[in-house]
Amino acid sequence: MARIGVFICHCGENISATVDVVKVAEEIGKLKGVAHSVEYKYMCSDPGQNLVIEAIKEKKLTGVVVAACSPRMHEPTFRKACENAGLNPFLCEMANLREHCSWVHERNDTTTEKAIDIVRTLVAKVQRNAALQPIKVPVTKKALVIGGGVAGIQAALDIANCGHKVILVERSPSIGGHMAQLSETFPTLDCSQCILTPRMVEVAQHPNITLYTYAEVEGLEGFIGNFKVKIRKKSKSLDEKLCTGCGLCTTKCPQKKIPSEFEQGLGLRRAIYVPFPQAVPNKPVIDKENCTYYKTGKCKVCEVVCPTKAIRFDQPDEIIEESIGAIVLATGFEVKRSDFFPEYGHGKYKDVIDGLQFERLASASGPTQGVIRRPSDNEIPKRIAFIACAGSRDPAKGIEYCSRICCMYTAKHAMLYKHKVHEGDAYVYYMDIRAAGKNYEEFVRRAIEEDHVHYVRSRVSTIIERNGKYILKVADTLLGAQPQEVEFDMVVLATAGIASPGAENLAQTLHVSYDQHKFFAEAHPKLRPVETNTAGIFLAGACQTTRDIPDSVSMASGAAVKVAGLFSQTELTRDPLIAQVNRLGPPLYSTCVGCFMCQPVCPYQAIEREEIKSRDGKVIKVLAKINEGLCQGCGTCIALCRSKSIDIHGYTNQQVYSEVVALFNEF
Amino acid sequence: MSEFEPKIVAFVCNWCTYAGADLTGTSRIKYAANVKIIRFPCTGRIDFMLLMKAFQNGADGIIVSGCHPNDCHYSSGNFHAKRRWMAFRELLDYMGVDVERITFSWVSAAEGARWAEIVNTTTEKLRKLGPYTNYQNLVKSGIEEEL
Amino acid sequence: MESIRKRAKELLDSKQVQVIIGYENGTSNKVRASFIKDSAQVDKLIYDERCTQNLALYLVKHEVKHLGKMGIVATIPAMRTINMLISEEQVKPENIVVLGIGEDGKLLDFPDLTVMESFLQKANIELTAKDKEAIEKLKKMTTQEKFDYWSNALETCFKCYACRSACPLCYCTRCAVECNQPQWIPVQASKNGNYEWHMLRAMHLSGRCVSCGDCGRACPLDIPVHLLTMHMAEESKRLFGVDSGLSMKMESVLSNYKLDDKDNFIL
Amino acid sequence: MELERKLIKKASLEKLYQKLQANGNKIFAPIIKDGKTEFHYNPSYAEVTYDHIQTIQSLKNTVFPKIENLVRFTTDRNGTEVTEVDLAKVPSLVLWGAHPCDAAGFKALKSIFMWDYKDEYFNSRMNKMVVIGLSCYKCDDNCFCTSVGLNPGATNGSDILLTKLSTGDYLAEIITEKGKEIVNAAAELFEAAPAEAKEGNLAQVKQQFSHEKVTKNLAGAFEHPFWVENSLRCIGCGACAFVCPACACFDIQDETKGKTGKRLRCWDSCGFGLFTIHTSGHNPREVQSQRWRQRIMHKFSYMPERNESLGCIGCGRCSRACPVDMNILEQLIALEKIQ
Repeated sequence: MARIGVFICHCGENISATVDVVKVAEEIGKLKGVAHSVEYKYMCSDPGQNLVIEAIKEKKLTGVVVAACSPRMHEPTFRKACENAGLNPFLCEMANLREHCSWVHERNDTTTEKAIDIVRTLVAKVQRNAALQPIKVPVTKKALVIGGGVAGIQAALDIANCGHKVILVERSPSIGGHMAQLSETFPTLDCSQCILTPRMVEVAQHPNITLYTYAEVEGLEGFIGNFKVKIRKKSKSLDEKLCTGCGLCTTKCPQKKIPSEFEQGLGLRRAIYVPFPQAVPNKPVIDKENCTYYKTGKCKVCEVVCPTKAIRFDQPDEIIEESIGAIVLATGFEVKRSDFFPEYGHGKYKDVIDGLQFERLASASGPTQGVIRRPSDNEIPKRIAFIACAGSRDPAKGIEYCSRICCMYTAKHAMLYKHKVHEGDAYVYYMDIRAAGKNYEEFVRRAIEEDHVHYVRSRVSTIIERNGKYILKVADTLLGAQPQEVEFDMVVLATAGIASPGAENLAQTLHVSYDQHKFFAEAHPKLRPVETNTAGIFLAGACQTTRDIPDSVSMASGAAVKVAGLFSQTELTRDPLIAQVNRLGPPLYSTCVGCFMCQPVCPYQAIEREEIKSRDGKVIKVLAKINEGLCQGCGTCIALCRSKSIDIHGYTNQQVYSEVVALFNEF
Repeated sequence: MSEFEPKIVAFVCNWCTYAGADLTGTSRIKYAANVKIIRFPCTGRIDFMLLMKAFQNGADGIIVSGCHPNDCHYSSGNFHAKRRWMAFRELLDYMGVDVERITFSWVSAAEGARWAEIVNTTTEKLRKLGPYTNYQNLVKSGIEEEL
Repeated sequence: MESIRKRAKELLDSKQVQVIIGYENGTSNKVRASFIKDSAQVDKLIYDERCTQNLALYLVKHEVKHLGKMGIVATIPAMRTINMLISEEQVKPENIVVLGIGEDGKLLDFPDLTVMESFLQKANIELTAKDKEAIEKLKKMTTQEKFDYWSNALETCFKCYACRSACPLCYCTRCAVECNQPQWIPVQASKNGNYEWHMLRAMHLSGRCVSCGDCGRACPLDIPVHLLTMHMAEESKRLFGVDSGLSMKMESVLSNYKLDDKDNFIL
Repeated sequence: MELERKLIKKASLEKLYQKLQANGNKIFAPIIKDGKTEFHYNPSYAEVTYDHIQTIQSLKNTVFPKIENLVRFTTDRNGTEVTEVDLAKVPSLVLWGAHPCDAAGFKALKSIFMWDYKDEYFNSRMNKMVVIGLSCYKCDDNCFCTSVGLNPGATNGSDILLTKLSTGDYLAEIITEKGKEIVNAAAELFEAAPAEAKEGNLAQVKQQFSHEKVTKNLAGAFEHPFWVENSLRCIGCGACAFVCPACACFDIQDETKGKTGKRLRCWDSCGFGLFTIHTSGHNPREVQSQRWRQRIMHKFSYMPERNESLGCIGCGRCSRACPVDMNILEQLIALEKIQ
């Protein structure tokens, strides 16, 4: 007969104030199979754990139920304690008396009765628990980094420098991300490209890094340590081995008027193009949507001018499959465009631009060579307004959160403007100034005090265009002033940062969870910020929420350490709570009839076929078999199996059935 | 006569509703003590016959709850569960089982208050419906001649 | 009838099949399954309106399967069953030849099973008016009336499992009802045990049942158990848009899902 | 006891029925419900019918119920306590209008349940039951009682056998002491025996085979190809066994709920694939032909040898119930001729 030990925790007074723990211990002690039933002030404390350990040894317990807080909190603690006492950790269950009982009910008999019911259910279950051994799986020591912005670059370099192979996948033709578009960076005002491009080159040259640009992740199978990823390398219409990057084609292409993505639409590019001069790799791609040849079947100018004959119009997309052990997601963010704001002209006012566009105007390599000019008439604006929190912190716009980076880059923009247009007037309309970072507050003060940027606490309600000027309706809320109209030559919106388009799709492909704003969800907001709920997939940078460069880089290094830590082991140990198809002796071999209706149910492709063969090699029967490396233990196949031939450790049919019965019946 | 207190069992998934119910606790939101939770890894794991076992053993009502669509920890368990419940609920209704006694819901780990609300409304509904005597009578009528 | 015999003879003589599963005259003006292994015996084969048994049942029977390749006289429900059995990997298509029987009772020419598939796509697979009416009548009842109807109708069931044995899709070696660890279904043939057993059977056939009606016909006590599985077949059409057994690659209704499956009851 | 003959008028039959009912007996009699004739407990006399050839179900559940609670028990940490059921509570039962074959079926059951081990559950029910038989005046082509040593007016197994006469009144043959007690207690309803012989009022069931010959043939037929050939269409359900008056296979299982439980004896069938399966997975009767052979062998070879009774009373129920026309008569005729 079972010898179950039941340990009821007071949790200080968290449980005992509402539940009569003495009575629970007494009633549970009367159940069949219970050899020991006690209560104690703090079961999770050292003396509490020792109670469990001592009882296991003295009373030769065959199972343990700790009735305390949620198993999501302390199940590992008590399983470890059991293991220390020589009891298989999987013979320990927790009954949730705190979150599910004492904290949600009043002190009365009903609550105590419910507590008894809960504990009894777990006592019934634990009697049917089996001693399980952890599963060991090998680790493929190669990482995949998705996204080649500064976070992806940092993560890839850090992992590669630890001696591991890295595959870096970037969707656009060049790595660099948004940081490559920036002019100067806060709070030091050093040139963004000057600090980034050496890192980009390092990535390209690193012996441990394989770079796939113009590529996307299409599919993912497997599990931590053992992923199989499918990457689509889009056709660049170019033999990259032959191309020398001379750039001749990009100057001869007759399609000249395509808005450049890199210039945020403020500059133009050709149909065959390199996004920007420092691009890595510095080789062109053909934009098939705008290429005359792809549209009409005629042209081929690039092919004609190419000195190395590297153009390949019929080049297909390439599908690359790679085995990897861990993934870092660094897909970054996007910003809302000005067309998102009807009150600010719906994107129709040419001189109402977003922050990223201003970066390009301020950039020495930008469309205006760093001179601030109005897009409408190329005039230098004499009066410029910056509107912070454009969209951010605005529930009405569906973006409740603070985008975190706008206060700082708006101060930077205003300063850059003042440095370039000394006689100009810069106004910043803000709600609050959030400058919480090293040297950040000082930076903002400098803008106000040294560069004389006018900071006005106000929400700009509308912008109206009048005779080439922009009239802002504002009210200085600090002065309590009446709304007034102020005239400007140009307006820069610090638009909200949002999740990268495609983030949702990618999350679904990778089985990673995401929040309501489609930012990837971290496993724990405080303690596991760089992990996802999917083991082996980590987060870096603004794909988790918008963040600035130093934060993105730190997070990337954090994720890299997680990957390196994983790769420091040759084998992973996994919980054995997985499914199993029964096996019997001949002639049945299993009650499984091999209908394989369970196969499409499995999200992890863990259900395989096993052929039972006779001595002469003839296949007698084909049975389902669970790959224990792939199974994650959801149990959907178990509920589906008609002949009840599959079962799952930890939640066996016997266990859950006995729980249901025990909930309503004493034993 | 004191008010009838229904016995309700909740079959919930570990990742969303169980965690959601934990949050109800940490938020100290009070709810009816009629519901007792049984934890499953995923709603996909919940065998339809378990619902009948609950009724057979004396449940007056049942709550089945898991992650919202697209939020399943195992990505698709709740979609499979949903189909299963769609079909099973039709069968139950066709065979005369009172489907009003089964509450199906999606409650995420962040919806502690919603869990309390679901428990309370289900309990209130079952108080009105009364004990599930139909099924209990079915269970009792067994052997023709009890000696 | 003659065309069936002729085709059967061809198949046996050319050794394309080792056995023909068809119908023959039985006792008391009944017809029954016939297993012809010798072409000299083909004259035993008959076909008329009494021939309703779904012979696909025998494709998964151990002793029949081991005779070799099988030719089978198949009515429309039997053809659908064959597709289901192929989809569920219980029958290998290369091991069978189908002698299809159309609605008019005439032999259909199926050079291969894909032709049978396309025939089924267009075939009439509606329930009979009688079954439809019976289901509609039940659906209109109140919950209490439905409960009373089924618990009383099933009370007499003595669990002989003729319904299960007659069903070609109940091919499990060990049925869930025989699983006693845990005992999912009460052993006793009591009201409760019977009610839950038939519920289990209907659920296990939902999305799979081809509405041949053999379970109901097999019941020695005339319990209309086919109205349970047929209802589930109708529901899987209504809820998920799937008619079972129309192709050899059926995606099982309960092991697949669509993101836009519409329920109206989940809170 | 010497057989006694009396007459009971049609009208008196009803009075006898009511008297038996009034005396606290449970009565099990055939009625027509939903178009089917079956035996039911305590119907009103007006409902009772005498016109059927055969009911679908046999009458064996009167003495061998489809579920018999053998013991009750409680089990907790202090151990298990068993409570025997009170067999004294078995009610007195009158089986009204059983055909001679059905009455003979109880003899076959008795030869099993009272063979090496005396089954008290069966015995208590048998002892509390009186069988008032009714000769058959109709039959169908599934009936073969005359081939298994019975006939439509056989008295074997009945306590009183009634035979409808041309006048519409009934000849009552009093066969046992139990029968005599009933007659004595209602002497006013019985009259002197009529002159009319019962033979002219019985159905004509042609003898179609010799069961002795079948039994003899079976002794050497275990490996005969007959079994495989003739059972290919058998689907392995339990319909034949469950409607059979002489099939006695059962399965004992415990049903528990919390601390309490019941040990139940439920009908089982040798036709089921899992009937003989071992824990190891080994199944001595792996295929259906072996199970079909067992069914015939048990009834026509093993039982005559061990139990000195045939396991078949020729009622034809199995043939009527079989969904795939496994007609036992047809097979027995063939078995009489096999080499």
